[in-house]
Amino acid sequence: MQSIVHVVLAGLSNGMFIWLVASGLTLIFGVLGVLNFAHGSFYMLGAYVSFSLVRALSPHFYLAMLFGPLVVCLAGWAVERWFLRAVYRLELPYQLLLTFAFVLIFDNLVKIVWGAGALHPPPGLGPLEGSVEILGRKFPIYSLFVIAVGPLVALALWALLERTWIGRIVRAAASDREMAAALGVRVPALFTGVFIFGTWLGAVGGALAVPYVGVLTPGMGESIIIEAFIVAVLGGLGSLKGAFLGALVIGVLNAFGTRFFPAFDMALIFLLMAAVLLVRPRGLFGVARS
Amino acid sequence: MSAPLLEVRGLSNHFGSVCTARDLSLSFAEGELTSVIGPNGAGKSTFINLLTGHLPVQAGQVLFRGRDVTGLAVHQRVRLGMGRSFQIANVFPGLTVLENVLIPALALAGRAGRPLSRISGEREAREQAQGVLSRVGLGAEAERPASALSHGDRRLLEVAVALASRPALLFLDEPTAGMNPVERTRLLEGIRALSAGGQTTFVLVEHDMDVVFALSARVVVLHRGELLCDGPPERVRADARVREVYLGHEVEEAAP
Amino acid sequence: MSPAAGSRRGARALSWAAAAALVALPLLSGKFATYLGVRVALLAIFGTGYNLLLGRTGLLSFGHGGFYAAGAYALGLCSLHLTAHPLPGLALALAAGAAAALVVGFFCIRASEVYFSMLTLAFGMLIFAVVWNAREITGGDDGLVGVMRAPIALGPLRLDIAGERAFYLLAVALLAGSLWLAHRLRRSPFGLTLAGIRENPVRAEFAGVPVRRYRLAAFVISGAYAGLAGGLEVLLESNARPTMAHWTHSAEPILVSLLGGLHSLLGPAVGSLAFVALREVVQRFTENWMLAFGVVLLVIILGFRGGIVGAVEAGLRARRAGRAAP
Amino acid sequence: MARKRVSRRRFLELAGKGSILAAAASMFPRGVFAAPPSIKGPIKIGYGTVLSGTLAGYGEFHKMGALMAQDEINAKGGIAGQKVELEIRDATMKPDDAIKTARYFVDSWGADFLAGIDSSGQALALGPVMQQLDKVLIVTHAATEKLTEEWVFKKGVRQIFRICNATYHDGNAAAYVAKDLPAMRWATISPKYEYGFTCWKMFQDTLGKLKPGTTFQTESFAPAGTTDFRSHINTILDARPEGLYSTEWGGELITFVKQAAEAGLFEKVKHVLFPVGAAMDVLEGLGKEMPDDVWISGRYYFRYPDNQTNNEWVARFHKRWNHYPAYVSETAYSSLYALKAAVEKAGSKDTKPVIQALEGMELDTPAGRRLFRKEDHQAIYDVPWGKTKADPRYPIKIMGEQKLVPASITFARPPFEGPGTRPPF
Repeated sequence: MQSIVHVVLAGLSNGMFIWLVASGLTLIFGVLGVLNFAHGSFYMLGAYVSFSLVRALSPHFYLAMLFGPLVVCLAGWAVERWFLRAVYRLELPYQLLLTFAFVLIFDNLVKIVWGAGALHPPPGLGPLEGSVEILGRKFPIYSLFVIAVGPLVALALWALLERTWIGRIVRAAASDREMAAALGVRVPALFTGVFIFGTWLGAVGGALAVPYVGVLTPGMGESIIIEAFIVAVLGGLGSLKGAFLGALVIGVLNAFGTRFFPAFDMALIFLLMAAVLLVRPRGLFGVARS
Repeated sequence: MSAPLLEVRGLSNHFGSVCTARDLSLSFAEGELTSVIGPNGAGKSTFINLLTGHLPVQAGQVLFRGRDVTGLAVHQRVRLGMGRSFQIANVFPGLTVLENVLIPALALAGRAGRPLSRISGEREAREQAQGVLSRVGLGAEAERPASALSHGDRRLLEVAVALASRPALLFLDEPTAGMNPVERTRLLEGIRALSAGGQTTFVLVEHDMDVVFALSARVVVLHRGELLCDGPPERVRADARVREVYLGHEVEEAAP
Repeated sequence: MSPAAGSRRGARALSWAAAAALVALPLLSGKFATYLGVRVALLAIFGTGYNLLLGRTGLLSFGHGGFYAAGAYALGLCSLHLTAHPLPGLALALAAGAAAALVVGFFCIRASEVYFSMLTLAFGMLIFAVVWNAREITGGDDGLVGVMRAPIALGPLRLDIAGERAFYLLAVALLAGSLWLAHRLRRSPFGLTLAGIRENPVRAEFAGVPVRRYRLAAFVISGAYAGLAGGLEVLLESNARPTMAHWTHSAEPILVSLLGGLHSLLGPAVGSLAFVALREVVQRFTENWMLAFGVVLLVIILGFRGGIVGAVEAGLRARRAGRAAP
Repeated sequence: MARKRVSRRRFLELAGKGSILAAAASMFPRGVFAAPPSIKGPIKIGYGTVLSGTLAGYGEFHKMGALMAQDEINAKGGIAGQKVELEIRDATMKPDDAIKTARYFVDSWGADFLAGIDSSGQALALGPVMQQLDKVLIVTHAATEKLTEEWVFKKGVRQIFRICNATYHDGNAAAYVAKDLPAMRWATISPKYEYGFTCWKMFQDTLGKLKPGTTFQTESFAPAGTTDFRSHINTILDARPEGLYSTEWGGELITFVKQAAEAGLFEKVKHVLFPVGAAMDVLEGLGKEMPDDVWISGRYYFRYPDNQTNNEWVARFHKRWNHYPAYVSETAYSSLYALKAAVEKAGSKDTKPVIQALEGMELDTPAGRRLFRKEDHQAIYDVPWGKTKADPRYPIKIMGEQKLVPASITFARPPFEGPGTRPPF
């Protein structure tokens, strides 16, 4: 029982990270129709910038987590405004290649700015430091915090998209950009905004990952972007509900796999994705895009 | 009497809670130019999609020349002699006009899978393709890319692509939509001629009543997935329910 | 003979001469250039086959590293356990690539667009995981090491390919064969039908083409090319490794296809040359080759959408038009 | 002039005797060697290491050591009077990139010698390539025993030497430490690749023989790139072992230790062994978060041996780079000096005589005296094990109680097959 609970908790906290990254990815795909490889780079940048701010703003680490991702939004703005906009009309491979080019560029820039070596955040998380005992075994408070943040972000996103006029405009532009433009929505600006918001979500994931993973390396975004891709596809591209569910499933399944079926752990998420797509070719909540 | 060209038995289909086809049973006889009409949302396109295999049939049966084709894939039906065009011009935009027509011609001849022979050596298919293009009046455009054609020519090309499969039965989904009067006349004349030629039986889905009543030997009216009326144009024109449901709708639509 | 035909013939002779010079260049400029030449040739074979799928059929696969690895391990295992003769090994590599593609394709081909890409990614990574974990057979992450380059013996004829130059010539010959086959495929009814599927799969289906079967055929052919390239790489580097199946490796043929030009026969080959040469040159000047490479990619995507071949063709066309105008 | 002649005569005299001191003397030469006629031009050394991706930090540490050696050697007259030219190139962690790098160095740049190489897969892939290129490669990081056992010893690839210690240290020597600990039930969290599997197997084999009755109950292998070890930690906590052995390394070890501390692993499992825990990136990365009383070791530990050579080197290193040397810094640094000693002993930079000079050569290095074993070209030298403790003089945890398990009793011996070739001897 103790073991199961802790496996689930570990899976949940890990799943919430994937969710934070996948949410931005999904939002950007859902509205802009672009699969953004560089999203993992925003995660990485979020981690690095926040790391630097943690030092500067010590001991108020939470301020760093607040402002760090905002700085990264500048990078998101530049990518969308000056580059991505040019390839909206192109086929998928071009979009992937363009964003892949940014993966190379950002990885290398991080190496130049912060050094090639791994960076390690200093301890010091204020009230979130330390562990609590759950069923006789310690569990870090910070992981509990992450488990709480995930659903909050999901709820906030849902409210934003379903309950506000901005959300309505975004949804309208997502389903038919010509129609939205005809109705007077400034679609390019809207797209830039959505892309920046998606960037912000990814960067928040990175900022939150700093104390969780404990190591920052150039290239740290590359493994999580694949997981986020899988989650987004599993849930049905463009579906935030699907991404949330997918992240939970992947997180928990991975934890169980490591614990109970270690032989498959490298293949587990791919097996799951393949199985889901074979049964439901457009993911759990996917809809056909015209 | 021989079996009808196409026979539909008890065809039903649902999209969620919306019924798009309800227990439809009817048949199409060889050589009889039929139009399928109905107000928007009547299920005309769904009907064609079901018959041609573009959508899977949920209940009912489709028989082509007496053979059950309900479970067959699209390309298999095409090989048997069922063809179609789409509501929105649906060609191979990046290929030349001739190549557009060559693809069905080669598929028909069973030569599309030949990996090492040259296209330029496929005499028969090329001749057939050229012939089809001339028949629809695109013979001079053969080497132009399809994407460079005018809208009307692209619709003609789509008909040509469909004809190149030598269909015994050809569904045309609003073939004249978006055409200018000249193009429209040309197309309709073509259809009339081909229909009279007897090789192809046409089933038109149309919006334009002039077209329907000028061309058709028979008119089928659908409404909310149900068969409302079926008969010669004069009878359909006189049918009270059709007037009420269908033409009433038209009038409504036309009103500002 | 018309003057136009004469100039066309002249142009053709010129391009053959240029190709011959290009092939000879590495041989004349030292061992390392020859070695890089082999790598370009292998990547070009991989890419040329791949582009039959991406450029011609319009399918973006992220799993071709898996078929490359299948070919590599097939040759490696054959060489270590059955016979070191390269011909059965290469035949087996080709067959293994095709067979793996057939199995994977059977499952993936019904998915569309991004979902197809992600399914192939998943299957490629499954192959990666299997190779990584089947340590007894594959050597795990250490890879399959110690494959030797035995001479090709055909009856009394013995072709020694242990030397760089000999192997380079073999690789170039196989590349030429691969290009020739791709060329024939492209101008055949089969190739036209594939292009039709790329342009409009629904219309193709209604033109009487069994789209899935054709897509699968293209998938298998490109898998065979990948297998052949993988087998050749084992002969070149004398080892096979699981990372061959990793998605980062699957991305390479996409890269070279886009770099060189998606819609031309020579695109992937030219892209391979550019890819290898570019990285080599950049790396001599800076450790930050990733940054430089990323910037070059951006320039190509934003500036030369048709890839290098497309840009050259456009340039030639403009010149010809300029000459014709006055 | 006189001084030069003396040192040269001394060199020849010592070399003639085949004395071990020749190498030692040449390590910090007092004079400038006149170039023997057979050695022309600069001595070009190509160094391949990982400079991109998540492990690029290792490459930086390699670089620091190699550059320092180059500068020091050149400041003191070079190798046999010839200047050392060093080129460092990104060989990544992939075998094909390592091969390309090696070929570039030899066939294009004109390297006389090669050094570096981080991953086992790369080292193994280079076996036949080095034979073909016929240049000496000194491996400074890759630890797989197969390199020296299979390629060098069994298949006769004489061109490859390894200056760092191998999996023997991580597996066998760890068992010697473990045998004296009051723990009978062991478990592991280790990397899910050959390195992790091999070390754990060596550890089990050796400890099982040293201390019959020891059980190895649980293993949880983490794939490369793991950032969340919590499920692995749960696996271990469920099994309640007395001892934990882990060959996690680099950033993953740091992540693992942090997450294990959060989960209270170090309170539940008293005896923990990290064979590569004394790596500088780990010590610096964890700082005070490294728990106390954990047994750590590595391929070099900056406070061992406590002699003038090492202490001065560490001081110079710290002064120049503001870091304590990582083990790859030391192996990189010493690899250049090994080449220097070999070239000067051989009187040539040709591959054959240099191989002959290196075989059986002893060399004083910051890590202590190394012996390049003749049969398999593995450097034999001792690296201590120690229990972590805090020290006010350092921002990092250092070894408190130390324990030396000599390489001579833990390294497998040629012919590597049959009885008496694997410890315990």
